[in-house]
Amino acid sequence: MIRDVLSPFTAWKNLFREPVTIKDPLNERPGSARYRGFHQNDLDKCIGCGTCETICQNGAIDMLPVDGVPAKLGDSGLRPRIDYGRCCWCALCVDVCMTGSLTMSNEYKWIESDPDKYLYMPGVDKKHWDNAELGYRRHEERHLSPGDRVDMPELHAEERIGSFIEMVKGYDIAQAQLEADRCVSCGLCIASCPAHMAIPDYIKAVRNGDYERGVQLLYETNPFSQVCGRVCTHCCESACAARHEGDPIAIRWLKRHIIDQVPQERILQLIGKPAAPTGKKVAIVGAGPAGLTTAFDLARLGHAVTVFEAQAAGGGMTRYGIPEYRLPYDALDRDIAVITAMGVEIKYNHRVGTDISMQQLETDYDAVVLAIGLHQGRSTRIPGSDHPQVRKAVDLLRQITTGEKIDVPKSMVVIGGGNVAMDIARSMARLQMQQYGEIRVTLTALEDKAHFLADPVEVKESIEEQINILDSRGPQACVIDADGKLLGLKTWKVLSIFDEDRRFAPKYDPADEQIHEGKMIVEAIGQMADVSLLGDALTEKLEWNRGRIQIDPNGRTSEHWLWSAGDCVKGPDVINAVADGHRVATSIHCVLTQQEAKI
Amino acid sequence: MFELDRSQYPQKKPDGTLDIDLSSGKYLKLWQGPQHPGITGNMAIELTVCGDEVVEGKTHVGYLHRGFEKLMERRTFMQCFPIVCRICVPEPDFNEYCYAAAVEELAGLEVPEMANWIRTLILEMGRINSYLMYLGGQAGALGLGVIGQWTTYVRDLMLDRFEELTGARIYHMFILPGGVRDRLPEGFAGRMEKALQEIESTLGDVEKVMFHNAVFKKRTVGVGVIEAGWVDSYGITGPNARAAGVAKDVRKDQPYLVYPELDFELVTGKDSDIYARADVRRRDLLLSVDLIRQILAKMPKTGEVMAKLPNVLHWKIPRGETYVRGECSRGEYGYYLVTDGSGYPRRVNVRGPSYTHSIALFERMVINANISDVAALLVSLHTYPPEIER
Amino acid sequence: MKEELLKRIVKTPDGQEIEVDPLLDYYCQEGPTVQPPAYTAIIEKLFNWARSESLWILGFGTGCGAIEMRPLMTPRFDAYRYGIQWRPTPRQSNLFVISGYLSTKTLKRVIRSYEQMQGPKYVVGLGSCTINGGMYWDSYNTIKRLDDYLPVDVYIAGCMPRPEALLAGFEELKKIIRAGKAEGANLYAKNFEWYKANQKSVIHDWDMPDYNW
Amino acid sequence: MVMQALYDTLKQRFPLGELTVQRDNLAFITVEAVRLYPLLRYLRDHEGFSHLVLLTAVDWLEDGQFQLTYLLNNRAKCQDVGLRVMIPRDKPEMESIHDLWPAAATYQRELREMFGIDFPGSPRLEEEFILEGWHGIPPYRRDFDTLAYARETFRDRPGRETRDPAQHMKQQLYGDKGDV
Amino acid sequence: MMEALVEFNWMRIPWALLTVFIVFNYGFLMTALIQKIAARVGRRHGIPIWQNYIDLIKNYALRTSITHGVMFYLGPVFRLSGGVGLLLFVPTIYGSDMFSNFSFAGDLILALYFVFFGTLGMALGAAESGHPYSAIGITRGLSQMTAAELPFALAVFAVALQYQTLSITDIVAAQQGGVLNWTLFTNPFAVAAAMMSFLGSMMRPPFDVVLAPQEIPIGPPTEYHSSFLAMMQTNRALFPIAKIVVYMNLFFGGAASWPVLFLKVFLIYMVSAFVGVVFPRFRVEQSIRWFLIWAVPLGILAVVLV
Repeated sequence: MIRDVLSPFTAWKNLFREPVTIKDPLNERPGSARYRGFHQNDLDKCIGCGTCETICQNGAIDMLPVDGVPAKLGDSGLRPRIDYGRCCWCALCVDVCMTGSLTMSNEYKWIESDPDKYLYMPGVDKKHWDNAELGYRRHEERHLSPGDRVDMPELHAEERIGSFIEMVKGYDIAQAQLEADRCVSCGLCIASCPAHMAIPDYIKAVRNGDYERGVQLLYETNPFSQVCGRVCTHCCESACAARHEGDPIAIRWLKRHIIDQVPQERILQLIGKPAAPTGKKVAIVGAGPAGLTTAFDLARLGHAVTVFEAQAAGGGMTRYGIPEYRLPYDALDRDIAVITAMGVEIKYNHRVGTDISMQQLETDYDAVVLAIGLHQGRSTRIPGSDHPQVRKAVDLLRQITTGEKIDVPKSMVVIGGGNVAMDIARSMARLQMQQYGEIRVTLTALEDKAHFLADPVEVKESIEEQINILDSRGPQACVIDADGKLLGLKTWKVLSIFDEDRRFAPKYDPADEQIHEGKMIVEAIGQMADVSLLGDALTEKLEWNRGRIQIDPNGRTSEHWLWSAGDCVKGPDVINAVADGHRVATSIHCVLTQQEAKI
Repeated sequence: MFELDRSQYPQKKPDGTLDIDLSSGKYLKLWQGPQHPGITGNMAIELTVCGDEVVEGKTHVGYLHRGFEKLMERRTFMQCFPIVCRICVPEPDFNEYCYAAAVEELAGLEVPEMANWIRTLILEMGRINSYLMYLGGQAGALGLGVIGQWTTYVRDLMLDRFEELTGARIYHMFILPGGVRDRLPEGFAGRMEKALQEIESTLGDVEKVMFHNAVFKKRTVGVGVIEAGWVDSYGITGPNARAAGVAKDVRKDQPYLVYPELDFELVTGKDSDIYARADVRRRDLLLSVDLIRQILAKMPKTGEVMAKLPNVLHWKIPRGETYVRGECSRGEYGYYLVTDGSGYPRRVNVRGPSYTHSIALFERMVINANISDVAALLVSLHTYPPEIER
Repeated sequence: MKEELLKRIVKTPDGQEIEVDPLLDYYCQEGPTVQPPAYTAIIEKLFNWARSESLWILGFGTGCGAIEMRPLMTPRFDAYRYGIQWRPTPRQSNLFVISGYLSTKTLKRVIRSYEQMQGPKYVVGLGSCTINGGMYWDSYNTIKRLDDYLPVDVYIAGCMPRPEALLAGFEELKKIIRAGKAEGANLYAKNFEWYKANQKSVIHDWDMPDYNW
Repeated sequence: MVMQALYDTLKQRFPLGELTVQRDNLAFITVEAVRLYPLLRYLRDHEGFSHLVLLTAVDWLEDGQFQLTYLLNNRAKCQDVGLRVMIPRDKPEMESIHDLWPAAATYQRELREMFGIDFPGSPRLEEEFILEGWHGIPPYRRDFDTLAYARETFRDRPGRETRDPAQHMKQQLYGDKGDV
Repeated sequence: MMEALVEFNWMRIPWALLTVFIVFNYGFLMTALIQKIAARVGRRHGIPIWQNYIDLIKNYALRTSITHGVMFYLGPVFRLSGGVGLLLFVPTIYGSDMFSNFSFAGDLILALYFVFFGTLGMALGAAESGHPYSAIGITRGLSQMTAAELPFALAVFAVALQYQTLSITDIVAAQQGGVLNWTLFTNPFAVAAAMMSFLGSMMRPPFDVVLAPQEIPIGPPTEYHSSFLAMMQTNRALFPIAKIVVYMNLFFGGAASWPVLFLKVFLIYMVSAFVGVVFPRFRVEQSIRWFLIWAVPLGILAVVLV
C-alpha cells in the first residue's frame, strides 16, 4: 500500500534527465535509406511504358507527353505524372518499373495551399529531391514480373545437323502461357512493328487461351503468321519494355504458337469471306510476302487479283531464300492456301517479261504491283570471284529449295556475316553432314563478333553446328591453283570498316594473312533486284532512286498504274514486305474506289 | 458505504427490453464521440445514464468505413496489398500478413524461409507498438498522462526501426504476397537492441508509476470484469481472453510463420478486470521484446525474400476459399478470402478482434458501469474502430 | 430523420407539458456572417501573430492520420514548443486537422464541429485523401475533395504524413495566418450556399439545421 | 483426415453437402439452410466448436445466390470448420443465430446493411450500423458499382488526363504517315 | 475596523490594482513554468514560458463568440471576480502597506466565501450552456468541492481557534519570528488537512474528475470560448495564487516581500503538481470518500487538539 503511494513519485526522476525531444525536427530528420518519399524519375531511362500507371491501384498516375522527349521506337515519349492527391506511396510503381527509372527519394515534406498543385511529374518538375541519394529503390531482382524468357524447346545441334527438319519446336500451351504472362501489355512494340500488329492483344489472347481471337487479331494485320511466327526479324522484341532488365517477350514465338493451335479450316472460317466483287482487276508481279499481302488485302476487298510468279511455288524469298529448317515449306503453304482461299489467282511459272510483258499487264489490269524481291546476289569482285566454284548464296539457296542437284564440296568458305551467310553456311553444313558425315564450313565476316549483322541466335546456332566463324576477315582473293581448281580464300585482318565519314572503306592488315581452305566459295554479301523484266521502255520512263524504283510513301511509282512493294524497294525483310503490301493495297483500293466514284 | 441501490433503475418491459423513458427526466442520454478524446479513435458510444450509472450503452461505428472489402473486389491481388494495411492503423502489419498468407495459400505459393522470419519480426515489432500505444491510452483514460508521453516516445523508437526496415513509419507495406520486400538493413540488430533496452527501461518506469500506483489500482482493480463464460459467447480473443484465464493465442494454438521455432510461454491473468488486462498486455509486451531478440538471434543470415511470382499485372488465382488468422495485439485477426478464378478477389472479409469486443462485449459490459469508468473500460478492451467497420 | 429530432411533447418531472422541436430549440438557426478584421492594421497584425503562435487543435481524429498526432504532441516532437496545443472541445479550438479521408458519416460530424468552432478558424488537410480522394478514390463512402465542403488553408501531402511534415505544415499555416490570408471562416460564410449544397449532396440524411454553431 | 472424420461423424446426424478440406485444420462444409441452426448448436455443444470466428456472406451474382459462411473454431483441438449455406438472392433471408452467440447479432446487422440479407428476430436489425442515410443497393452486393457511384456522387479534382502509350506512339510516329 | 474604514486611504486602490497586475503576470509565468516542469517529467520541453500570454491575446482576438444566455456570460465574470476578490481581501505581502490590499476589511470568512463564490458562479454559468458534459462536470465539481472544503474549513477553524482571530493579517502576524512559528509546525494536523483539501481544489489529478478530458471533455468550461475563455484564463492565473496566498498566510507564515511570496506560492503550487503528474484521477465518489476518510479526521483532530 505504502509502496503503491510512493512508487509513482519515481517518475519525477525524469525532471533531471535531458528531454528526448528532437531539437529541430524540420531539418534534422532525413528519411531513412529505404524511405518511400516523393518520386524521382530518370527521364533518359524511362521509356514511357505506362506499367506504373497500370499497377497503380489509386489511379494516381497519368502518362503525358513532355517537351524535349520525342516519341521514338521503344520509347513512347510519355512520362508519368503522379497525382499526390491519390498516391499512397506503396511503391508498387517503383517495383514494377520496367527500366528502374522510377525511384523514390527520402524527402517527405510537401505543403501546399492550392490542392491543384499536387500533380507532379517526377524528373520534369524540378524539385530539390531530384538528386537525393537515399530513398526507396527496387530490390535488385524484379519480383513483380518475371524477367527471364521461357526457353524455347529446340532440336540439339547433333539432332538437327543431319537434316532439314525444323529445329524450333514451338511452345506448348503451358510454356506459351508462361511467356505471355510476362507481357505487361504496354504496347511499345506496336510502333516498331512495320505492320503494327496488335501485339499486346494477341499476347493477351494467348494468356486467356483464346486462340481463335488470336488468329483473328493476327489476320487483321498480317496474312503471313506462319512465316512471321518463325522467321520474322522481330523488331518488336527490340522495343519490348521487358528487354531493359531481362529478356524481351518472345513475341515471334507466341505468334507462331497462336497459329499452331488453330486448325487450317478454322482459320478460314475465322477470317471470313471476301467482300462482294468490285469488278476491278489487279495484277501482281511476284508471289512473295509483299505481293501476296497486297493480293490478300485486295481480294478481301472484292477486287479480282492475279499474281504472276516466275517460280513453281509461292512465297518468294521466304521459300527460296530461307532454309527449310527455319521455315518448313508446309507452313508457308498453309499461309498461301489461306490467301488463295480468298480468291487470289496465282499463276506459277509465269515470268513477266518473258511469258507476259508489262505493257500487257498495264492494259489488261486496273493496277499493277511490282513485288519482285531481291533475287540476285551481289559479288565481292575480288580476284578469282568469277571462278565457277565461287557461287552466290541466293542462287545456291534457291537450288537447295527446288531440289536441284548440288555438288556438295567437302570443304567450303562463306563470305559474309549476315543472316543469309548463316543460312547458306548452315544449309551447306547439313548437306555435307548428309553426304560426308562431317562438316567443314568456314565463314568469314568483315565485322568483329560484337557487330555481326546476323542475329546473335543465328551465330550461336551456327557455332553449335560446328561452323567455323572467323570475324574481322576481309576477303582478298580466291586462291586458284594452276589447274584452275579452287583452293580457298585469302583474307586479311580487318582493322576498320568505315572511315571517319562513316563511309564504307575497309582497312586491312596485310601482315595478318590467312588462307581458308575450301573447294567452294559462297558470296553472301547482299542481294539486288532483277529489274530486267520491266523492259527498256518502262525502265526509261520510271524514276529511280539509287538503283531502286522511286516510289511515293504509298508505294506508287511515277507511273500512275504501277505500284511497287516489298524487298525490291524496301530492302530484305519479311515483315516490312508485309507492311508494304498492306500499304500498297490500301493505296490501290483507294485509287480504284475513287475512280469508281468519278465514273 | 456510499453505494446506492440502483437495482430499481431501469425497469424492464414485459418483452425484456429496458424501460427507459427519456422524457421522465430520470435518464440522460450522453454521447461520447466521435469527437471525444476518451474514445479510442473515431467511433461513438451512446450512453443512457441514470445518475452516474450507465444503464444502457450502444456502440456506433462506421465513421471510418471506406468499404475495403468492396474496393478489394475491384483491385488485382497485388493491388490489394497496399490498401489492406489501412484497415488497422496502429498495427497494420497483420492485415498485410493475413492477406498475403491467404493469397499464398490459394495460389499455392511457397514463401522463402527468410521472408517468414522477417514477417515474424515485423509482426512482433507491430505488437510492441500497439501495446505501447495501449498502455499510454489506458493510463491517459484515467488521467495519468505521463505514461502516454513515455510510451509514445519509445514507440517512436520502434517506428524508427520500422522506417529503416520497411521505408515507412506507419503503413509499412512490406509484407506482400510472396514474401517481403527486402532483407534487414546493415546493423539492424544492434540498433534494435538499443531500442529494446530503452523500451524495457521505460516499461520498468511504467510498472512503477502505473502498475504500482494506489489510485490506478483503485480505479481498475475489480472494475470491468469479463466473466470467463463470456469468452465464447462474445467471441473474445487475445489479451482480453487471456486476462480472464483462458489461454487462447493463435501463436500457440495454430502456430504460423516461425513461431514453432521460438521459445515462449503464454501470458495469462486471473482477475479479468481492467488491471489484469493491462498487466497481461504489459507482460505480453515484454514477451514480444524477448521474441524479437530470439528472432534476430535465430534468423538465417542470407536467403531469398520473395517467392517467384507470376506477372502480377494479370495474376489469376483458381477458385477457392480460405481463412487465415494471426494473433495480433488485440486478439485473433483473420482474413477470409474467396477467389473465383479471376484476377480479382471474389470476397475478402476481415475479422478484426475489435469487432466483437467493442460492440457486443462492450455493450454488455458497460451496463451498470460508472460514467467515469466508461472510457477506461473501452480502452481496456483495446479496440481499434477501423477494423470494425473496415 | 431520427426519432429524437422530431417535434414532440415532453413532460417535465413536475408534470408540466412542453413542446420541443429539437431542430429549432437545440440549435441556432442564424447563418454565419463575414467578420471583418480589427480596425487598425497594427492590431490585426498583433492578433494574427497571436493566432499563429497559439494553434489549438481540435482533438478529433477523423481518419488514420490521427495516429501521427500522438507522436507530435509527445516528447519526440513536442509540438507544444511551437504553440500548438490540443483541445478536446470545438468551442476552444481554432485549428481543425482533418486527418485523412472523411466518410460521409464523419463528414456530417466534422461540419458540425467546424461550425461550432469560433472564427477565425483554420483547416489543415492531412494526406492524399483530402486532396483528391487518395487511395479511396473509388470508395462509395468517402469524400474526395475536402475543399468542396470546408475551406482548407493548408494541405500536407503523404500517406500518411509524418509528424515532421505535419510540423512543416503548421509552420506554413502560421505564415499564412501572419500574412492575414487564412480567412477560411469568412470564405465559408461568403460561399455558405455553395458549401451547403455540396454538403447536402453527399449527406443523404440531412437531419440538422443548416448552420449550427 | 481429421476433418474427414468430423465430417463423417456429422454426416450420421445431419444431411450434409460437399466437404472441402482446405488445410489439416480447416474445412468447409455445405449445408442446407434449414439444417444450419441445429448443426451449429450441435457443433457448439457437443463437438467443442464454441467460438464463432466470423459470419459473412459471398455474393454469387451469376448463380443468383448468396453464400453465408459461418466459421467456427474448436479451441481445444485447434480446428476450424466453415459452414457454407446457399440462400437465394431474390429472397435473402436466414434464421438468426443470435441466441447461440450474442456476438452474432452484430454480424447479422452488418450483413443486413451491406448485403441486404434479412435475419428475422435478430436484435437491432433495423438500426443503421455502418452506413448512414444509405439508399439503393446494399454496397457489398456485386451489382453495386462503387466507382460509378463515387463518380456520380463526389467530384474528382480536374486536371487529370492520360494517354495510352501505343496510341500516342501511333499518333506521333506513324499514324498519318504512309496511309492515304 | 470602523476607524480603518473611515481612514480609508484612496491610494490603496491603485496599489491593489498593481497587486493584481503583478500577481496576474506572475501567475501566467508560473503556471507556464509548472507546465514546463510537468513536461520535463514527460521527457519533453513543453510550452514556451510566454505561451499563456499569446493564448490570452489569441482568445481575446477571436472574432466570433456566442452566448447561451445571461448566466453563461456571467459565469466567467463571477469566476474572475471571485479570483480578484479573494486576492484583494487577503494581505498579499505581510507588513507592506502597499500590498496589503483591503485585507483590513476582509477576514477568513470572506476569503472562504470568495473561494466558493467563483465556483458557484461558474456552476450557474456552465449550467446555462446546456451541454451535458458541463452539467455532469458541475455536479461532480460541486460535490467534490464540498467534500474538499470540509477539511479546509475544519483547518481554518482550527487555525482561527489557535490564533483566536479571524483576521488573516493577525494570523500571519502570529506566525512571524522564525520558521518554527508557522502553523505548519504549530498545528501540523490542520496543515495536513488543509493541504489535502488544497490538492482537491487545484483540479489536478487525482482530483480532476471535474474536468476529466477523457470522459467529460472538459467539464464545466466545455462551452466557453473566445473572450469568455480568456477571462477564465485570466482567472486561472489569479485565483490559484490568491488561494495559495491564503494558505501561505494561514499555514506557512505569509510573505513579507514579493520574492518570498513568489517562492512560497511556487512551492505550494508545486505540491499539487508533484502529486498530480504521477497519479490518475479518482472517481468522484472515491475522492469524496478519500476526503472524508483521510482529510476530515485530520481536520477534526486539529480542531480537537487546539
